[in-house]
Amino acid sequence: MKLLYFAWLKTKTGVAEEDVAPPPEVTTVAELLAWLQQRGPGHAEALADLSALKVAVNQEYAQPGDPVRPGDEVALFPPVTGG
Amino acid sequence: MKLLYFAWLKTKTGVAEEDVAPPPEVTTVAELLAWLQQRGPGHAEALADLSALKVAVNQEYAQPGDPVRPGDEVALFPPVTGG
Amino acid sequence: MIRVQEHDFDVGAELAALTAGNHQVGGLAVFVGLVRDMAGDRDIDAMTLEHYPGMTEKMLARIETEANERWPLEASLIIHRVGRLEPGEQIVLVAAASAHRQAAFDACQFLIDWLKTKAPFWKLEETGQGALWVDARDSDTAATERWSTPKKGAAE
Amino acid sequence: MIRVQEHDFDVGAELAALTAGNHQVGGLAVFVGLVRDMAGDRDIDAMTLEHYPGMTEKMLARIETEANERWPLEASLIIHRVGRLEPGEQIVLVAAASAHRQAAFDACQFLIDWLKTKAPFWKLEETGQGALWVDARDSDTAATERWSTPKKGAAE
Repeated sequence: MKLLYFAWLKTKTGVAEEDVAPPPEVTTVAELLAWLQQRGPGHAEALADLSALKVAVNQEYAQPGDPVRPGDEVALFPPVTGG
Repeated sequence: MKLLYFAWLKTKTGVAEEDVAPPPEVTTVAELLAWLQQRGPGHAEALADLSALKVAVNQEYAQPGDPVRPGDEVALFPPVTGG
Repeated sequence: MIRVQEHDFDVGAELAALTAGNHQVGGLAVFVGLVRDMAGDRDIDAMTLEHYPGMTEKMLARIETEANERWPLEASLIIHRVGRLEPGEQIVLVAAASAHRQAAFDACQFLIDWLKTKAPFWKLEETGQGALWVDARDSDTAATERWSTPKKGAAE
Repeated sequence: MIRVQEHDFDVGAELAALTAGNHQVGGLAVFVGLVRDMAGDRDIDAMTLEHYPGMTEKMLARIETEANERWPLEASLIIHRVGRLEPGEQIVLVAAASAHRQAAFDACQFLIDWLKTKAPFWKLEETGQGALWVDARDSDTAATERWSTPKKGAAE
């Protein structure tokens, strides 16, 4: 599974992109986020407030209950501020 | 008093501009229009439907009861269609 | 700034000049009116825009002033052409620049709505059935009325 | 048409190309977003626009499609820049052309409102206090919500 981090998610985790292999019990966006919070202090800080976080799975906005699978591209980012 | 006609008011009266000297009892826009209806067949036709007419006195929109005086510039035109 | 002119205008150059050097502008809303080749079911070969010199400029200036009183604008612009125009040609340009986009959008709509019902311009269309003076549209009056407030209006 | 690019755009040329040869266009509504030199009480020296390549284009295309489904548009355009921009520089251009002006205005506002809350761009401001990621504004969310309908939205 490919993870992408943007804006301050990237600054806090210290990575723009990483390949991860979560355990098989991680099947939803919410479960993935909970698993990522344990990945290290940078991830813990970046993911401390999940209400400030947007998730896209395969470039589509996703909700906590949406499924994630091996091979998916999952992006984590704050609310967008373009325009 | 200087009268100006625009759009189809000009076409129907046959004049773009004319100097007139209405009698002293013509003191309002409504009285001026009534007097102009008698000025000839072109004017009668142009002024047949006063509801379709806009009037400006000295380049300000005017209502039927507003005063007109010798020396005023009075313009008659249909509702505007610019833009 | 307001201008009434026969010749065409360069939208890019006008907008660049409008905001040049002003770094308070966050949003610029613009409307360009163009001559269509149809109106209802009539083919339009061309149209001629007549106006009331003197009163036109006075009304446009007043509409612009009113917009600047209602919204915090950094800059505003109205350019309206007169004379004979063919389909595809530009008729009017209105623009409003503000720190924030909603003020720019609202002011821009206000400028064109009021222009369309208050500024003394008239369109004569050349059609296959001859020359026809365009009738005022009820929708334009309705568009203007949404901006009316208890306070004294800018015109009429 | 949508484009994401680092280099600047020429508003006049883009708009001319958008309506060239289409004589059904009666009104063209345009919004240009510019970099301000202040945000709140912070002086902005520059900003860097980051985005999510791939998803950005997908979202912009979907927003444009949605606008074309909601309004009878003759043409539409979204150009958004990325990279480092200084105050006064152009960030975004959105434009909607229609036979009638209200459709053009509504579609143009819809395009920028949705872009601001759905397209994955993020602004990093360089200020005297260091680099700050811009917070999303509640007013942008509110601006988007006015376009929501019971039907399925274009994004999120």
